Amino acid sequence: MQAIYFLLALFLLLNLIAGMWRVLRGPTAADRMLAAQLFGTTAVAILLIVAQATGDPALRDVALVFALLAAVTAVAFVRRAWPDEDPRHDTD
Amino acid sequence: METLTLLALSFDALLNLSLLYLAWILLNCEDLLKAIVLFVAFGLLMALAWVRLDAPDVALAEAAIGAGLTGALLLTALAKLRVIETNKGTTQQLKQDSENFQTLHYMTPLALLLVAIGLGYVVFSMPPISAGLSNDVATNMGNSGVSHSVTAVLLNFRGYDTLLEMFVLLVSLLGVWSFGSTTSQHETTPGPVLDTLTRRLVPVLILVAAYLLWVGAHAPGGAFQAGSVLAAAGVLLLLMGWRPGGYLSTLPFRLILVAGPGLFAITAALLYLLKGQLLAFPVEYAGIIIFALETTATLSIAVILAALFLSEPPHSDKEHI
Amino acid sequence: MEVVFKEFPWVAVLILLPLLGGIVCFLFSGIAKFTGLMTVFFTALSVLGLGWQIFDNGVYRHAVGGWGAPLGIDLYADGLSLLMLAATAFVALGVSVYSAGYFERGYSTRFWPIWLFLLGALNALFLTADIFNLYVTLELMGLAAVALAGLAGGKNALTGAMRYLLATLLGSLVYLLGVALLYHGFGTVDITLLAQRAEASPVIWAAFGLIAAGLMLKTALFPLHFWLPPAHGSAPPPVSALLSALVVKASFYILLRLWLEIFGPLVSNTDVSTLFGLLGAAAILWGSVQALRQTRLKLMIAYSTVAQIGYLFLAFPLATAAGVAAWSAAMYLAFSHALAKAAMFLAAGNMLRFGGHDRISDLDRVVQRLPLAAAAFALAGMSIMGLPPSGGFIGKWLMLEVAIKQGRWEIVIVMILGGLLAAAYIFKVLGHTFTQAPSPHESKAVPASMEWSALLLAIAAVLLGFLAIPVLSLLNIGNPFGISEVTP
Amino acid sequence: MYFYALIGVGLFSVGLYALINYAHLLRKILALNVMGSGIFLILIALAKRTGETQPDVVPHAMVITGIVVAVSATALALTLMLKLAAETGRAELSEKDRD
Repeated sequence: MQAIYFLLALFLLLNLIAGMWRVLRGPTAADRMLAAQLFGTTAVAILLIVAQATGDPALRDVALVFALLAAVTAVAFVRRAWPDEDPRHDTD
Repeated sequence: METLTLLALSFDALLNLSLLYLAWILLNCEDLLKAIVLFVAFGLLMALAWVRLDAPDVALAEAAIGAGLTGALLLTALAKLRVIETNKGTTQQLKQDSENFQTLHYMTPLALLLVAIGLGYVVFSMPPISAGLSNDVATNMGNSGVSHSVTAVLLNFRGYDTLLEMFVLLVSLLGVWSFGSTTSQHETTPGPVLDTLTRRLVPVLILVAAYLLWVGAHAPGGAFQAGSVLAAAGVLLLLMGWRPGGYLSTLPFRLILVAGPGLFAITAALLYLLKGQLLAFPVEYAGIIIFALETTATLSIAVILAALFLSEPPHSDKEHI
Repeated sequence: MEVVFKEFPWVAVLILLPLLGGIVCFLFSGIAKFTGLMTVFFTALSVLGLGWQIFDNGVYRHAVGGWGAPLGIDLYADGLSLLMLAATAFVALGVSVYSAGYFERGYSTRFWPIWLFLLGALNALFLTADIFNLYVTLELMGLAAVALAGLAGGKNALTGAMRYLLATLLGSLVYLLGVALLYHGFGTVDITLLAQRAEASPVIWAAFGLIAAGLMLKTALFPLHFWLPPAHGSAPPPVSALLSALVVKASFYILLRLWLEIFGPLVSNTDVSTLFGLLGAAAILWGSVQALRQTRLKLMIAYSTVAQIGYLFLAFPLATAAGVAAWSAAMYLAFSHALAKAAMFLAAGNMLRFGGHDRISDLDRVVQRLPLAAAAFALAGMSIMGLPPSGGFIGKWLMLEVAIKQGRWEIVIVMILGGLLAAAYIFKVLGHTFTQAPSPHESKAVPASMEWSALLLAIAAVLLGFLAIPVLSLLNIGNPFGISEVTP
Repeated sequence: MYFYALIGVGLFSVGLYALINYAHLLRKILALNVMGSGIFLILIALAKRTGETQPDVVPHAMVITGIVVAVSATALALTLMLKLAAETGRAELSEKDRD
């Protein structure tokens, strides 16, 4: 059973690294941020699986904070970096 | 069992190599926005590393501060920087950032490589088994007033560090304020999606912060993690265009800012007068004292971090000469 | 009464009073100046109390929280800490009185809380026996110092502050890595326990290299001094005084403390000491020549700090054979430099305020119209040059004596050259202040408190020359330099 | 866990390289943060050497302290960078005023 959990976690990590490729490639900032968000979601999944595998409930708290803060970062991105994509949009 | 070790090992190897690769790319890519997004991703991977190293408390702090708040801070700073550069007509400079890189000395990478090899050797030369202070911590847990060891170290055994650290936070806010206001951000009205998201998210963040504070006495969590999650709620409100306005300079607000460090210092002084020893919590009251200190610290940390994010001094127009 | 004095927790007052005073200043900006002055006054009194305490009872050790090392953090005070605390108290008093007149309302409310936090950080730094706790105090001190350095705003001050921030953060991080290696190598962060457990090993070497590099950067030892002149030269004068007199010395104090207790006996002493000595000598010559070349008074004083830091490092090669004498000389120099340099920056601030500029060639007729500032500058200059009977003279004399006894003529020559160069750049300024200007410049009144605080600090720097015996005997309480005697 | 500590060394070195090599202040601030993460990784990775399942928690507390210090310093540095850019138009330290 443990092995299956770890296999899953490893698979998700590979997914995460595939997502990294998109962050690196872009081409737009939004692509990168979406991919980074995918990171967050995948990381939450990894945490939950590891929590199950090791029986450490604290990891679920970590996953919870992860999920919440990922949303905050996403909002920060939308509010701060988005206008940059559209030169006609005036930030000030 | 064999496959399990193998799987764990490959997981670690993959995670480690990604960390190093990500760090390299984020520090050397041309586009600063890309660098920041990669930094947020880097923070996420760091948190996974903390989990693998059995440090859930650090993982919580990293997820909240390292990946979350620092990311928001960096994104905001970059946005403001671009506004400044647009106003000053220096936008070109950012795009040509790579051309402005200082000339690469051949010696620097070589010297750093030697340093890295030396440090790596030192790390390997460490004895394979070393208990550190884990036995001392275990022996004294009963007298610490809490049952979670990291909280015991932070608030009791090494509480003096934490006391000073609260002042580090406060001093950085005073520093940010003393530099005067930077370009202020006028938020556009949020769309319905963002608006709804915020309305749902802020109460959840507050709830989670309270939970982390409470759980810190016996499980991973505590004032710093709770404070940063609470600060995230504040950051979200600020991002939506909410502004404290003149409220920042009122006495009650200032009292919240200093409550954490202040109460900590006063407790230290009182205990010295009563027991002749700095920060020596009486065993029977230690739990309550620690909870009181942590609660005020959570509030102060949250407000200070949110104010750092806003980074606008109160009364900036009046005092800025 | 005497019992109360001996038992009173002066150490707790020294650390907590400035921190709490800073909070009060922040909360009630209307009484910030008054609270600040009171806090500094009572903090200085507490140094006196602590001095009495450890003079009678010997070294002071206190286990915070009652845990004791290695689990908890220990506070520790001996003659060396006392000397640094005393220098801090003197400079703090002078600079605070000066600042009360210098900062106008808006800046005053920003200055006082940060300054009191800086004072608390300095006191905490001199009183801790725990290398991780030292890291926290270093960061508190560094961030407060950067905030003060950038207080005035403007391109130069902000550039200086930014450079300073990057240097101080890098220094702290490198120091922290050294602490991490020491903890994992020997299972403790307490200085005394580390001294017992540590043995020569790759861990010790790497930790020493990192800690020394980080602290050399923070102390602005040549060639890592690049950040100091812009930061100290463009901060407000009272802040420059604090940075040059105290903050730089605090990092040197840590380096010295760790060298004496942990590293000195372990890492091969002569090679490292020689390197420190060489860098010190280079700092003296380079800093003095640069000071001589400056056209702005405050930049000149800042480069003079780079040079004077060099003297402190000359003690390393001398101490291998005569530990107590060399270190006493270095600390005496550090003390008198703190007083003299603070006085010098404050006097420069007065000239700056009076004439609206600090171009050296344009300082004419200051003496006639600002005699106290010129006197303060001249007296402080005496101590920097090392003319008798000033404190600087005693410090340099003690060090020269050690060098001559050991036949280290190269050190003697460097010291004499440094003294001559210092005389050159100080007399250059004094010469200009005595010149008759064809027409007097526009001038702005300087409050008496600013004039007198600069002068009194300068007088203290000179008077220090008469106090050699009591100061040296206080310095040796707890035998802080004793360990280096045992090593070959 | 030695592997993690080695990666910590790597992060420290990569950060130091970028700090020295690049002029842009935002990049320097990122570099300092990466260096910090490297040090934290070394601290925590070596804390696993207790020989038991439970790691030594004292470094964990130190790292939490360090993370809070890092975010304070980052906030201060970013504000200073913006003020400097507002004065000079560039988020870089010019080479001219280096001595």
